[in-house]
Amino acid sequence: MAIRVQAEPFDYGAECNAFAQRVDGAGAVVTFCGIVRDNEGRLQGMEIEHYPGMTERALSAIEDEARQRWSLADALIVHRFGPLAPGEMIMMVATASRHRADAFAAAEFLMDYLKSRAPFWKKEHSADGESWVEARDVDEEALKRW
Amino acid sequence: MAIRVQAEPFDYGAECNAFAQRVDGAGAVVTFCGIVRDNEGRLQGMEIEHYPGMTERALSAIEDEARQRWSLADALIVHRFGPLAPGEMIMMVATASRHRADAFAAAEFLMDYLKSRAPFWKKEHSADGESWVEARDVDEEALKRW
Amino acid sequence: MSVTILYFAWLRERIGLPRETVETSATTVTELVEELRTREERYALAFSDLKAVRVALDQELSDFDAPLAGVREVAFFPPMTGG
Amino acid sequence: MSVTILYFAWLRERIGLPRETVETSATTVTELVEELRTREERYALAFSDLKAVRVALDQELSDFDAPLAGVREVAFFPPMTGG
Repeated sequence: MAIRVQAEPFDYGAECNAFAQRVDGAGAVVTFCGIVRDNEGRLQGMEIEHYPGMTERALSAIEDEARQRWSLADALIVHRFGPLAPGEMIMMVATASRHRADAFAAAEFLMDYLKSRAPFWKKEHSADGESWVEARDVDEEALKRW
Repeated sequence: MAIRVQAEPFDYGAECNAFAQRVDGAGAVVTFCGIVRDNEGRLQGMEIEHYPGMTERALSAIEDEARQRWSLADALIVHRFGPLAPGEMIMMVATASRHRADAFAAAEFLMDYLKSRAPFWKKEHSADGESWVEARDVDEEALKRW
Repeated sequence: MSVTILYFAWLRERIGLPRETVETSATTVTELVEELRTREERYALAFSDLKAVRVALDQELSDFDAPLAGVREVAFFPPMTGG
Repeated sequence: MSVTILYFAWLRERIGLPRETVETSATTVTELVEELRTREERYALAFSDLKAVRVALDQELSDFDAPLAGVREVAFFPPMTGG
């Protein structure tokens, strides 16, 4: 189990391979990766603010909850903060289990909670100026199924 | 959209990165990777048999169905056949969408159908001898939710 | 009519060959299976429990009561275990 | 009592600082917000719509009616947008 909150870019593929290699008894690996969308070229960049200390606590709590709900061999959360360019990877999660249903459910659960319960805020920079990304009702709704 | 059925190993991480890079307008990427479990060291290896021709047709049909059901920017299926050693990667799927819910649902759908509707058969080699892996009821059940 | 029959996994092993071409007057898959069963013990054994056998006609999953008219390739195999 | 208050995202921008330490006799988050609102226009503006504000007490998400007794760090921020 690992949680990393960092300003530096990460190598999604290298993380996927390293994760899959250390859980090879698990059989099923699911990963998610979030990428900065360029919105048809209008987005110039993004800045992610976070709450150091609380971020790590919140992500640990979310991961603990996932481990209680599903049989997981391992889980990984990597989330960047600071400035990001279009096309850059914002974050990733990975889950491993003997059964694919557990790996899928846990990854989706981690994403749903991370999206609305971990203290990150996104600001977009475009030709029209700056704006804070607003939370979407659909993301809050997504929590209700768990 | 791509489907590859091959005897050669593939590099899961490299596939993840290449896939994520070519869909960077999509925002959300989900991947699944299936790994040969060693069953606490008892499994010596595995052999995957398939039905050349029908395999590609079945996988294409499954992928087409996923594209009709969800808004996908891209999808990838790679599946190996022939001999595999414990710890080796058997197959992977990847999906990309603007929304993570679509990417997750489509990846799980592809896995569920691929598991029970694509003509692959696994034979395990262990110290006790050889045996064909039996289809599990839970995998057939999984199709009913779609 | 002449039909190519393919066998996979343990069906292939029990029957002892991966493919063969047969002349048949069967009009459905079920009739074809009945013909095969009467040929030799190994066929009877392979087809002893049809709940454990799936069939594809010209590379599309099908049913045992499907008509054989126009079909060129029939494949028999156990439930699939991909992924 | 003395409390450290942190502001994030547009709350930080509207109030104009990321953190400050205040002396307060507020017993709940709601009372603390009332105190802040009366200090200056920029606080009144930042806290004008509490439906758009979330609060964490000592780095745990909390509610506006939660007691402040023993709390050392209060953080205000908009709904989170991670992932």
